[in-house]
Amino acid sequence: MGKSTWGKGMTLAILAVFVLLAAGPALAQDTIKIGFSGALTGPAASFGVGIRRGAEIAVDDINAKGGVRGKKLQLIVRDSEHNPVKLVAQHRELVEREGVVALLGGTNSAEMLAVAPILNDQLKVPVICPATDATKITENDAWQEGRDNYVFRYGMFGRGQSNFLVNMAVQRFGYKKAALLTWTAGWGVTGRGELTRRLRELSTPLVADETYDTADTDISPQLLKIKQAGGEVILNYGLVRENVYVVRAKDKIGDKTPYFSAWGLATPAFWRAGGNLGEGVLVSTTITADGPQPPERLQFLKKYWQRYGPDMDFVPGTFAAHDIVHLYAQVMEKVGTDPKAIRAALENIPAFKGLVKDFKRPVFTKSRHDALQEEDFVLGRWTNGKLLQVHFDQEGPHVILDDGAKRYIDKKTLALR
Amino acid sequence: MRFLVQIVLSGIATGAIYGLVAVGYSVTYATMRVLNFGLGMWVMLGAMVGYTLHVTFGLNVLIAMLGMMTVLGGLGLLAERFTVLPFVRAGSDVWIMSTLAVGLLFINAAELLWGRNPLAIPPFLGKDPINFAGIGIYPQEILIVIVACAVMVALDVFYQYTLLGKAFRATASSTEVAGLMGINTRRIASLAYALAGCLAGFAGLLVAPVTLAEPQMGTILGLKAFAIAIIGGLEAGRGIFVCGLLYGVLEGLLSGYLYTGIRDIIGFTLMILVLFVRPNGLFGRRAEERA
Amino acid sequence: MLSVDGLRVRYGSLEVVKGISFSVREGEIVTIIGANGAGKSTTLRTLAGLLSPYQGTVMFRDRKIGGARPYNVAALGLRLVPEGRQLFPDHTVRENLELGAYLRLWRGERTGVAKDMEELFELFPQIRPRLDQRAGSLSGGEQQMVAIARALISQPRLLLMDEPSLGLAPMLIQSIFDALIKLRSRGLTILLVEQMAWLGLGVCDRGYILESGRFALEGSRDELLRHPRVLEAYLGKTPRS
Amino acid sequence: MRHPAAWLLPALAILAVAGLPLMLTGTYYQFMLVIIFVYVIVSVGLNILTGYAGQFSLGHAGLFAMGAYTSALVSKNLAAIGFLGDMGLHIWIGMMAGILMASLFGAVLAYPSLRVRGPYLAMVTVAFGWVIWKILLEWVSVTGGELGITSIPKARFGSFVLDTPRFYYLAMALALGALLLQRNLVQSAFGRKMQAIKFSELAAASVGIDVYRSKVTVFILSAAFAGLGGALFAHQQNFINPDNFNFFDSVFFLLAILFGGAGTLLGPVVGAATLTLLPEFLHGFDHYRLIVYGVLILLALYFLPRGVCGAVTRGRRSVSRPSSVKRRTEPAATALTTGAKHGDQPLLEVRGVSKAFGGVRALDGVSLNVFPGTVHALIGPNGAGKTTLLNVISGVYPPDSGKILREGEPIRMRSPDRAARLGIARTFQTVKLFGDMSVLDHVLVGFERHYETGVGGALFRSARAVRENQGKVAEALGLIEFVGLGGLEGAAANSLSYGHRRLLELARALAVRPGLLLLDEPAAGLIAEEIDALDRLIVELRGRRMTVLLVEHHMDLVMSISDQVTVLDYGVVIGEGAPREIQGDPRVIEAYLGPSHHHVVR
Repeated sequence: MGKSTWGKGMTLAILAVFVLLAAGPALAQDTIKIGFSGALTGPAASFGVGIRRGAEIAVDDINAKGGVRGKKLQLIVRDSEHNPVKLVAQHRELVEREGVVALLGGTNSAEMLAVAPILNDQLKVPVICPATDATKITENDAWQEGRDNYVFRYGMFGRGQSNFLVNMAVQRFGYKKAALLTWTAGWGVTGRGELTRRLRELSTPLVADETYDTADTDISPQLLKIKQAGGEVILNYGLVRENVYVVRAKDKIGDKTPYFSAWGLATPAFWRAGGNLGEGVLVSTTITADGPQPPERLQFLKKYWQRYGPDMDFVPGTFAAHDIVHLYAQVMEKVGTDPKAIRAALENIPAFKGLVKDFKRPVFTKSRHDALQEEDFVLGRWTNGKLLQVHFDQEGPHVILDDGAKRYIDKKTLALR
Repeated sequence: MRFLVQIVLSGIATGAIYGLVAVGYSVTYATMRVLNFGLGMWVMLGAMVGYTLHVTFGLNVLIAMLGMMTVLGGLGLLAERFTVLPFVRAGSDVWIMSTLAVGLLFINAAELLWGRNPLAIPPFLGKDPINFAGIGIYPQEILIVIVACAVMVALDVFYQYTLLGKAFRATASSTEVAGLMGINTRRIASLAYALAGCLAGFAGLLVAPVTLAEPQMGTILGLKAFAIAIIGGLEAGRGIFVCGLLYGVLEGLLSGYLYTGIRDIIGFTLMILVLFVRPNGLFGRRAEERA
Repeated sequence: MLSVDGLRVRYGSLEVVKGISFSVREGEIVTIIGANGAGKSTTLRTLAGLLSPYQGTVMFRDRKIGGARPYNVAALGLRLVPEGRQLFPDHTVRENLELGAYLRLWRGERTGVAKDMEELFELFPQIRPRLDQRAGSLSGGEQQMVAIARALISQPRLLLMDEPSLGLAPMLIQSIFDALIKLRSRGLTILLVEQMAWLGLGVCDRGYILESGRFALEGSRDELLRHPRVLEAYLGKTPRS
Repeated sequence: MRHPAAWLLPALAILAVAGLPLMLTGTYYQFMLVIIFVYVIVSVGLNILTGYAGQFSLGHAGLFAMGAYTSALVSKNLAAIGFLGDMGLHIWIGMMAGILMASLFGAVLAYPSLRVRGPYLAMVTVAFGWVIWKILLEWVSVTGGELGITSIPKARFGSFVLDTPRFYYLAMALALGALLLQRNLVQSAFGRKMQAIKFSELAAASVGIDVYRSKVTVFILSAAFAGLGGALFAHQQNFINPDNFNFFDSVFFLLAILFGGAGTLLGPVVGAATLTLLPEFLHGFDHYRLIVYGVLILLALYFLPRGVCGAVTRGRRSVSRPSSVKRRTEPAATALTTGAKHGDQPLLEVRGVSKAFGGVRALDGVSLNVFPGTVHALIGPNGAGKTTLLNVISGVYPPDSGKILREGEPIRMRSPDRAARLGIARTFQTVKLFGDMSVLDHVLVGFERHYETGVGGALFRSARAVRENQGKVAEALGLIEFVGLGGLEGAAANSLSYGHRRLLELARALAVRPGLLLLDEPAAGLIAEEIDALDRLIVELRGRRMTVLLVEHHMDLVMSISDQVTVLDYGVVIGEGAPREIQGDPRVIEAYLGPSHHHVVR
């Protein structure tokens, strides 16, 4: 009897502690707060964690140099659990309770589609997305109606990425018959639509349109169907785990069809899990961290390794988050911390030197909320554990190895010559 | 034809794992009318602990397997004692929630201990696929099927020919009468729970070289295995394993000939229909409230 | 050997055994008779550890066993042949016997068990040809024999038997009780619970009549067999007019 | 008389909740509170199903999704074609459609689910939820797949748009409404019926409850609440995608009511609020969130087995309030008027009935006649087949062969509830009562076949239903008085003494207003005084021309009250006649005492 009363009391006490924690007043506003809500747990966690780390490094850099207008920056992070409703709630909380003046976008396109109208109509705080790529996130209702659009992006966007992938495969590599292999979850679905559209625009026949599911551990049936249909190139939209299954199934059935993937595979996690089965996979991305790099990037990488160890989970997002924080700092230094002013100023930045790209043009304009465009994207090739940028010359596509050797890519198998 | 053979072979490999995990459900249900609803997470934990022992510590795979099963068995005994027994004693069925809660703990613990990215465990036999007549299969997949069948046979031998196995079946038949025989039924219940955990972990480590090891790997696998255990009829071990194989092949055929997205829709609808026609599963028996 | 003092047993708020005291001495057969619902089975189930007493003490070979778990009680050498046989229906007859000898086999007495099994086949010759059949497929009488054999093979100090005649045809009842008499002659101590009074009393040394959870009468076999109260306990007093 | 504070407290709570938006600036808290309201509505539905009717569902997220998607799609498409858009009616039509669609799927889910029990039921519901979720993901052309449906119209009346603060009040009103409907339902005849089913389906059927149909009805009701919650959710979020409708959301709903207190009126509120707000409080512990969840679930299950509300209101549970009804002085006038006509034709004829269980012949060609207005006893040694015969007569088991006739008409008894509707009521050898339901509720459940108002009347507490309920309460109090439980009507059945439980079971059977009353060992476990009272009660019933078939071992009782005695042994009738004849019958004596001892002892 005593035991159960005690336990009941304890359970209720724990609850009460949580209530008190929540009711505690928000900290006084002696810092400038930037918010980020995204998946920090669950299957998409590596994206959120990568963004968080990139932003943390940038915040500390800026604070070490005295902050913005004499105030320190502070990053407030929430775990959206890959759930749009949670993300929307957390955006409200970040803005209204924490008083953040700028935001980094989430990790899931659906989340950002859900929150975009709320940011535009109610919260009116700018957000810049480093990761989510559905085209409509930035080209939302407000954008279409010409109202103030608070949603920006500093990463891949669906239309651009698909155009880039298809152009590469069809125009630069010269494949005639394409096959799609996409993930049935959100990102894969939009990618599938965009890729189909671009193939149609280029009048390239789509001979197979296969999908895979989160629970598919063996993708050989799909690959066999593609092979039977005579696909010369496979275009993929998906994430690491499923793609390890894809390259493994390719190995299993001895399939050598060239494999082009969207930026879900632009992360070392792919090589760690897939090993050298990933050799030769081509990935579209905004940035590769391997191979010869400019000094600013190397500096950033060093800081990252010191702080978080050698594994970088989501390279493009981590770099982008770093740039976004600097972008905000630059803007706020100029116009202060009013979110509306920040938003307006973002559309009028003449130039910006980021790690991902050195912008010599306005980063955003009123009609263009995607900082990076098709021509800014790069193709990477997984080469012995490194994602090396693919360059082109008269002889064709090639990569430059660490020792400076130039190796050309065989278009039939994507092997190095 | 090549296509068909390929997907059937792949289906059998997947199905063997489903079957192995599903049998874990029946081990506890048959002895004490309890299901470990978080069993999928035990699969994951088996893969993770196996990764540490085999890859990180570089132990031989058999030793790693034994070590992992010792760890999971111990956890199983603890979990039974603290999260199942109190509720079973109280005669309530909230163990559905408590076993699920333990599963949640495992996911979180795994994320903290092993990170969130998929971990690769090298195949036990060799990583090059075997090719014949254009059909490919990994040695690991063959190993999975053979070992899963072997485990089923071993389990059968245990149940049929060992004294302890007979005591398990006796406890399943009637805890009360088994107690009258001097069988420590309390201990049997704990052992059954631990055995189920071991089986799940074993399946996890066995399958990890093919599926990768990561904190979420058990969620869907556990649910599907549960579905299979139900279709098979919770108490019929062999029936469940056969169901697992069939379900694996069915999945392969569905994604091969229709498309992947529709696989679970058809599979689970079929399961509802099976239960509609046979409320206690394909191989189960009826039970009624007595007047 | 067994002494029960002031035993009370409840199911929830229903008190079924309302304070009974009795004892069983080494080598004797004691019978408890009484109509259905009098509390006979409840008493035996409590002794075997299947139920916990609400009050009272149970001593078996100088150890307190009230409230002990059934497997601990069984380990002390007290064996219950439950009402309605309760074999393991999906096990073979041989397996049922092995499970009866579970503790002995666990201790490694494989040869001893095999020898005792042979002896049991002499007592119940009907069992031998059925050894590899499912126990559930046996007839009621055969099942009862297996149930008794399953208890005997554990070499019990005290055998508790719950209504061995239940649901059996008169011919079979006869052979079961013949076996009991043989067992008594071998010096086995038995506590027998039986609804059929004349049958139960016929084999005992002493008997008790249980009525609504209390002993209405006790005495030697001959006293009880002649007592008019026995009939009344079953068929009631003469109705009022 | 209720204390004024009983009204004051809820009123204050409602006022406080209504005032919250005025105190809290910004939309965050309102947003969270609306989500809580939505979850309260869904949890109320699940509480009715799980807490009150005892049926587990791990697929409620699927029903929730049906409401959300249907409402979103219907209102969006109506808006696109401009139908009724000016008035904003398209949204309300959408919401109605959502509720209907969810109810429809509730029925679709109910039929296969209710054929199975325990883990099988859990699995069917899991599979259902999973299939719905998968369809949402895969049917991209309709549902938008994982990217979901955007720009779902906002709720409005004409140009009066229900924006955040206004929508708050709409959601609050609907949540309160749901709670009110829940209370109405639980306190109605239908509510008592479903709770009875939860505790014992057999006993519920024995008073004429069609268990299967009732369960389907409850499932549909529960689904309707989930549909309403879903529709509301869609119009609050203006965006939906499958992420909020998967297996873990189903677990969430179940957890909410288990934590809050399944089968308590406020459990859904406490559970939904706690579980929705909890993660908001855990920002510092993001990395340990599942561990915190897991530990909390375990602690709650271990220390609060009846949930928070169950722990607070422990032992204070009386669904009907007898005090609000005037007590009738005339005992049991209506309930006991079903006296039989006098006559030579038997009321019940059993003709050559046989029944075997796996090779054992429990009944072997049994025939007997029960004449109206008599007490007929059925005796025999243990295992003779008495209870089996009672079970055959009351429709629990169908006979293998033979016939049962009532007033000369052969009756086909497929189920116990059908027997009850034919006027055959019974009690059970091991008392089967409905857990902690009150004495009064037990008797009210017994009136099952005499209620005229249905679920609709129950939900909305129609005047007719209220009047009918009052009438039944009065009648029930009379019956309670009659069996001698007067003054105990508010007590929980599981707090009664054993003897009182037997009497309560009898009162419940009498509430059926049976033509034939089957009593299975009514005296078992009773003390002498209680047996005397039972004796007088049965005599009184006979005096009122009730026909009783009695299985009993207590021979003093049998011999003193029976008009006729039938003796069964090994499933065969071995004797029949007046008590005095039976006592002297040597075959009967041998059946009881065994073969004469001279055969046995050498």
